Amino acid sequence: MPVDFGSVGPEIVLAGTGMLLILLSAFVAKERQRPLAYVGILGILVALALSWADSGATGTALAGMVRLDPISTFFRVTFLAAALVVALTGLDFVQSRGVSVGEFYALLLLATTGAILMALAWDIVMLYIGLELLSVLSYVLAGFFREDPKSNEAGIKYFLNGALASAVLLFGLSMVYGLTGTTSIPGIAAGLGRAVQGPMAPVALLALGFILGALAFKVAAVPFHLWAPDTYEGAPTPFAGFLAAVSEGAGMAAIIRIVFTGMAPLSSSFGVWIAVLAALTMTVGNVTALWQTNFKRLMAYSSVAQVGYILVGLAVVTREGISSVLFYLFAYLFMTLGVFAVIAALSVQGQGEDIADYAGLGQRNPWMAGLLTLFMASLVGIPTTAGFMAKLGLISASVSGGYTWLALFLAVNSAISVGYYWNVVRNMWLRPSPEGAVPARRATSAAAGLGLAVAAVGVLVIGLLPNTFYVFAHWASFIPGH
Amino acid sequence: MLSVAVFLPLFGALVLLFVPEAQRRAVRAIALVFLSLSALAVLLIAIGFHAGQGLQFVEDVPWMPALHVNYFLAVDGLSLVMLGLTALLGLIAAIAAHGITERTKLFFILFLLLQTALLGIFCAEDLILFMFFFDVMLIPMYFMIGIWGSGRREYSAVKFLIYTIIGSVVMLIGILALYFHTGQQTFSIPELARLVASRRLPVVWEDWIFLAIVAGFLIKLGIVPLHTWLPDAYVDAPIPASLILAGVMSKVGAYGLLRVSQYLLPSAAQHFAALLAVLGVITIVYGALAATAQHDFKKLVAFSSVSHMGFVLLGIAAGTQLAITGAIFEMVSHGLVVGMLFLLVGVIYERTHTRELSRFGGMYASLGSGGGILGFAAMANLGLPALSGFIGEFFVLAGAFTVFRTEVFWAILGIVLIAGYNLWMLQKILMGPEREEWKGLPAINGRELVTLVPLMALCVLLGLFPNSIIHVLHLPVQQLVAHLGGQ
Amino acid sequence: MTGVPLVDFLVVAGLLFAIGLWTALRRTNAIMILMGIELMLNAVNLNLVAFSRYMPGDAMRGMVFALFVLTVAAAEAAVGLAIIILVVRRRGVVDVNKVNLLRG
Amino acid sequence: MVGYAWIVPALPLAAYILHVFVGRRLKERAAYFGVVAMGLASVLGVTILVQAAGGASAHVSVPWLQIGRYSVPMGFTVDPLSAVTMAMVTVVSWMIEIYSLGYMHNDPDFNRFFANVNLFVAGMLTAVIADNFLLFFMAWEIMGLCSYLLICHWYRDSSNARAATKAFLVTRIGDVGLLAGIWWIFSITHSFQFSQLAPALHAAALAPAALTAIALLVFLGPVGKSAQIPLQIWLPDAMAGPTPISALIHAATMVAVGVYLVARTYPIFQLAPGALVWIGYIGAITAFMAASIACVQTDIKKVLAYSTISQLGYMMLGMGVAGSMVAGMFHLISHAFFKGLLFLAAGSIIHAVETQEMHRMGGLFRKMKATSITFIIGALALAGIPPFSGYFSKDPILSAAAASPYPLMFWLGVLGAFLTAYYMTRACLLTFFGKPRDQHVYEHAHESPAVMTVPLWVLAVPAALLGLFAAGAFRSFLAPGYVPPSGGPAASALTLALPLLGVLVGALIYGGGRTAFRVAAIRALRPLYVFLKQKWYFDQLGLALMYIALGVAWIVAAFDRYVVDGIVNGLGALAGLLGRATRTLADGSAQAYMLTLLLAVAVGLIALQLIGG
Repeated sequence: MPVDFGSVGPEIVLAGTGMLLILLSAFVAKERQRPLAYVGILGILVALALSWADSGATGTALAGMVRLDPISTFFRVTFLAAALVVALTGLDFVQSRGVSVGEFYALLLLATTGAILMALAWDIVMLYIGLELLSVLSYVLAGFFREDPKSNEAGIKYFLNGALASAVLLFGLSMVYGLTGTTSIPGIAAGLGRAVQGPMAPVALLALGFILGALAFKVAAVPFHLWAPDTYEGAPTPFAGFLAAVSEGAGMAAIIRIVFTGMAPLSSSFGVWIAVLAALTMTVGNVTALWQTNFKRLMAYSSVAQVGYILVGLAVVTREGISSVLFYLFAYLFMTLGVFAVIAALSVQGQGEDIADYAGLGQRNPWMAGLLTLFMASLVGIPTTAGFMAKLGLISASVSGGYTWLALFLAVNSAISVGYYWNVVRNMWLRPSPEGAVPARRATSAAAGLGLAVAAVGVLVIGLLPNTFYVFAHWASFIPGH
Repeated sequence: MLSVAVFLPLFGALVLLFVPEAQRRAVRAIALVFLSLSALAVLLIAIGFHAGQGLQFVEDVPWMPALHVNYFLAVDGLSLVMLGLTALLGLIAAIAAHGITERTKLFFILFLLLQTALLGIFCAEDLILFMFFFDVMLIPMYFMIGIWGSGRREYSAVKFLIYTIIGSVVMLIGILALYFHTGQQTFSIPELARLVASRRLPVVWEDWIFLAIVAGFLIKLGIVPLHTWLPDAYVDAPIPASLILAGVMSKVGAYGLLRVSQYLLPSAAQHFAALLAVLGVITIVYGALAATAQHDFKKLVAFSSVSHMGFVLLGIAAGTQLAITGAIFEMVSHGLVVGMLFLLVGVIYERTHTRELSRFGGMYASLGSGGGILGFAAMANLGLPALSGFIGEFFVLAGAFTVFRTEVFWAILGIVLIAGYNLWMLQKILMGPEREEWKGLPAINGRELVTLVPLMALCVLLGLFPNSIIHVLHLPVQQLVAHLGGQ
Repeated sequence: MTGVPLVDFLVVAGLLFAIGLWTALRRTNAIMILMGIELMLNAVNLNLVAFSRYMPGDAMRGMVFALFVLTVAAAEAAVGLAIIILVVRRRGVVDVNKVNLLRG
Repeated sequence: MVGYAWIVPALPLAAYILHVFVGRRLKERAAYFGVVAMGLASVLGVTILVQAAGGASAHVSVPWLQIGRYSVPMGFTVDPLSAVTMAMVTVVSWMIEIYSLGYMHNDPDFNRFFANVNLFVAGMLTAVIADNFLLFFMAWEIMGLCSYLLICHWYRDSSNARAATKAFLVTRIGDVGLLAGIWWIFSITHSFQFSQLAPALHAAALAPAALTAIALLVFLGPVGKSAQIPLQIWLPDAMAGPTPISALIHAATMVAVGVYLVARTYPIFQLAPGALVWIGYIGAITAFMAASIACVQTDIKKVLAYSTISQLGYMMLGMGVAGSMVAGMFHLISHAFFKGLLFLAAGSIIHAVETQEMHRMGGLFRKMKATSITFIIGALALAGIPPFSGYFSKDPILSAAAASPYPLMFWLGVLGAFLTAYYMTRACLLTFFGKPRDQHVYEHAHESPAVMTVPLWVLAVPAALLGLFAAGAFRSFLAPGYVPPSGGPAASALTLALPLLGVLVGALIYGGGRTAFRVAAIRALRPLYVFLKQKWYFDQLGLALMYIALGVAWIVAAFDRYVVDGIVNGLGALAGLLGRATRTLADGSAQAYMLTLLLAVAVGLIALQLIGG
């Protein structure tokens, strides 16, 4: 069997750049590693270009371990775009903390590779490898600031929970293998199709439960979400953004791959459970966020809530549902990374990460405050922003798919979410600056400025001219087996 | 032409971004110029408008073809009237924003944004575009209340925001359900209206969809028991924002009822007509009673506004040509009257720094012609004939009489109460012995008169020659009534 | 070997998984938790290998999967141990429940 | 000329506009324009009356509003009813405006006064010639507004302000009844045109109860405006306004427009005989009750106010029982002249002595001959002593009541007539005769200037002579072929005798300083006296109702604040509480997170096995 490496070119470039960076950072002094970040960014750009050029390709590669199809292409592009924004906006932050930029970017690129592999996987072994690549590097990234006790704590908590979830996932996967005798996802689908007819159907459901639980952990759905706030708060800010945009997306991709495609014969079972999960997740995420004082922790709960919204699209189990999920993920990446970019940029300028520290920002730094307001409006789902169009898609899918009650849940939750998103906005514009607030410094580095601009333009363009993106998401939402 | 009118203010806002904050006069002047230009565009549209035709000035281009959403703007008589009101009150509110001396630039940027959203709502003929504008207006209003407001401004602002968002998301669900259940892959209001005749929707669905859509509009309209955001927002907002809130934004709810729920879901509208009528009457009486018990001038005006919106709802629910025409007239008239009242609240507050009614007294002489204008406004508010408010209420109730007789009799109780609190307010503020502390207050000045006199003049003109706007309403109302299957 | 039925393997694997789980949830020492999780992974491996042995058809897949799990678990354990050591060094505790700066 | 009748209201309206826009600059001179305008209007009004008497009539209507298939035209109509009333209104108003030039001279708000008066007259004239309900109602409310504005002309006095508010509110209650009536009629006839209503209603063949309800709703308007029981309570308080206003609005014109409305819509009432009975009773009770209260009033304007209410009651009684509006209308016209005269004369007295308390007057005849004589002429007319006009206008009403099947109405009427004569005698004696009771006031008194006395004389002429010369002509003009019902000679004798008796009793009690007797009488009749002094406790009733309304308002406001708002805030707090609970899940312990994760998996597995399979 010839092994086709051509179709995984982007991943090779990405992983290669990552490894190169590790190598280079061993030879370059920490203070002078900024250029290494540009190398990393270049690597991402090349990967992005390659995957764009390759976007029409369909077929399996790597001996049937990965499959290129619209949806995996979509995820690949999405993750690369997210990684790009993280890389651009995180640079100043990472550098300012006196750690090895090269190592950070190396890990970032490799973790992205893992995420992409999860989306591409056409075999559960590859899925597992991608997942572990992403996870293990994420544990390191979470604890990357070795001198920072919060970062340590984020690392250890994420690690312990993540390892446990991996074990649970593997247990479920082993059962699937036992039931079907194969590790290939289409093979599993076929095998399960036979198994659910026979006496082993309960075992299939058992496997579904394990796998869904473990992936729910990855996307931080309630009640599997508890690691998220601690990790987001403790982890380096750019990585927290990465968690929200890429890691969760990878979880969603894995759900679509293994649950929606591989376990498609059980689709009558999981829709309603995902719906319950969605309702629980958005509600708990939102109400808990109401009490947060740390901005990053708030964003963690926000991402929990957003995952709840996204799960609405999955619960519908229709192509419209998947399409709306993809659109949402794409839109979400810009808004959430935008927020983290602002947090990072301000943090570099010496501002604290508590919401109270944002008081009076509207007068100290109106541009930053304006951008943050835009992202917040998008997270709430107010028109002209991507968030509105994304929510429109979800509601549309759930209404057309017969989940109107879930849409109503979403409505109530949107209103609750105003409570905390707008708390930040209120602090920025309605409150005076606290004593000793950091004075305005408008200038940011070119990289951070570019990253912020990408996020803001993304939010606005998707919000105002969403058609292309809808078409893109719809095209990508075709999944085999549905 | 329509897009020009709608987006001129937004363009102004973009221009303002690059004007330095310190140039307060320039900021204000630029804002006024753009608002005037937009008003001029509306005027040109009005001149070019033919009362005998349906939708005019149509701009219909695909916007999100994948979702069958179009950028579809057009005006009919109803839109035109609302556009006129919006343009006028926008201009007046901007003049009245003279007192905004802090963060002026931000204020006018938000104000212009708001104006674009409001103008957009009234000529959007695509449901998603409508929702788009409907939600966009929240943000500037939030900031206007939150930053330049008074009292519990933060609470009021966020309450306003949360209330309206929940309403609008529920409405969005309703609109999407409508879309999917018609199965025609269009959000265009005229298209959907054409489908109404074939009655494709299952009845149960239509009812639920109707309720979802109406909920959002009733919140906006401030109908009891969904009104509680309204007094807080009206009272704590700065005067120009209160003016827009009460004068234009609350009309969005009524406009939505006419344009969307009643028009596209006529059989559900008939199912729930009695419910809406009862809600309308409750609102009239409840609002009037609550207004009677207020000690705060602005709060009184706020509850009065609630009460008047009850008439609008009653008229819309009745669904007869007379009642609906009356309701629309009442919307316009209330916009003018409540505008005057909020401006006068501002005039008095600026001089006395209080809104406590019990602290006023004998101010007729000290306000110059302001006292007379307040009297005029109160009389207009209580529906004195020959002023515009009368025509609206009269035809709402005359038209509703055939349909909802009992409700009309209850509404009549409201009319008495409305007279009661208005007179009581006049008595408290203008009459009685002159208080020592208010002696020598500056009389009403030219800038304030510039804002008030056009409203007064229009109030009289519309009261004497109501046909001037009713003749353009003829066709849209007739279409609506025909949909509803009524007279 | 052939005398042992598949179900015996599965029972043993299930017991291993349960023991690992118990360890991970009951012991507060981070290292012990890590070991518990490793036990769970071993249970999985046992499963995979047993299935692979008893399955008709493409028998090697399970074995290969188990190999991957072994490798990856080793990497994971290494990273985990590094993180744990870092924490122990900075905080002086190995009890995970005492590492709770972040909460709420 | 009849086709140009719209000019008549337009003239005072023009004067009003002049006052509003340039009044401040012209100072008191602006009022002359109004007086001239009113003079022209009077000439025009009388000319139109003369032409109408010659058989001319006009109906002009222009399209005004089109809503769907309903068209609402606006127009005016000149027929005997409107011609007569218009002539009366113009002349009385003109006289009162002239008089006011003197009376209001040097008032700081002179211009506002004249502006409002002119607007009022314009409104009144519009109402009179209106050919449809809508225009009529608009004018009717404008009148109400002017009444309000003029009652609180001296707004710095809180009691004036309260009186104005009360007047507006109480009449408003009647107005909404009228509105409901208009809507009801419109819902059947699809028209506001007076001329079309009755035929259309007749054609609709409604149930009698519905017709009665409609007619009574319409009648509720006049009950408020014309101060019929139980809405009469505002009119005495309305005396807070300047006295010319009391004469013009609260005696001669506006309060009578309620009666005029009944006359205008009489065909509707004729369709609903049940309603006419109601009208008759309400009129009779009002006539008697107000007369009884007037007997104990000491304020000269209050006496006149109650007498106005009482006379309005007679007009309504006439509407109710006479089978035609002509009796009531004639009383309206004659009342306008003599009551206008009485108020103006009273004003002249007040102007002179600066008090309204009759107990501080006395002996003024010697000092104010013209005022006194004209006042007495008015009083005689009011008391119904022949040959003064009041007799001729009141007699047909009472004899119709006697002829009706409701004797109570007649008895209330004649007893009221007796009381009327009594209290007017009392008023005249207390004011003009006897010894001056307050020497200071007496010395200060003087006759008013000619600008005030001339109008008195002008009004005294019709007050005295109208009945004698015009009664028959009036009847044949307004209701040709109408034969008034006769109550028989006994009734006629009573109507003639009781007023005379009233004069006699009044003279006995108040003539020649019999103070001791008076005090004794009051002591003997103490409960009755208190009852009358308290105005039959109607004010208290009204106040109680107002407090109930305010209480309900307060409850609603509190409900809104604590319950409705409370629920909303409570929901918010609930979300917060929920969040507080869910956040305790994240207690910081990694192991607890792991446990939660596994428990969730376990729950999911069990649920999947139980339900999902």
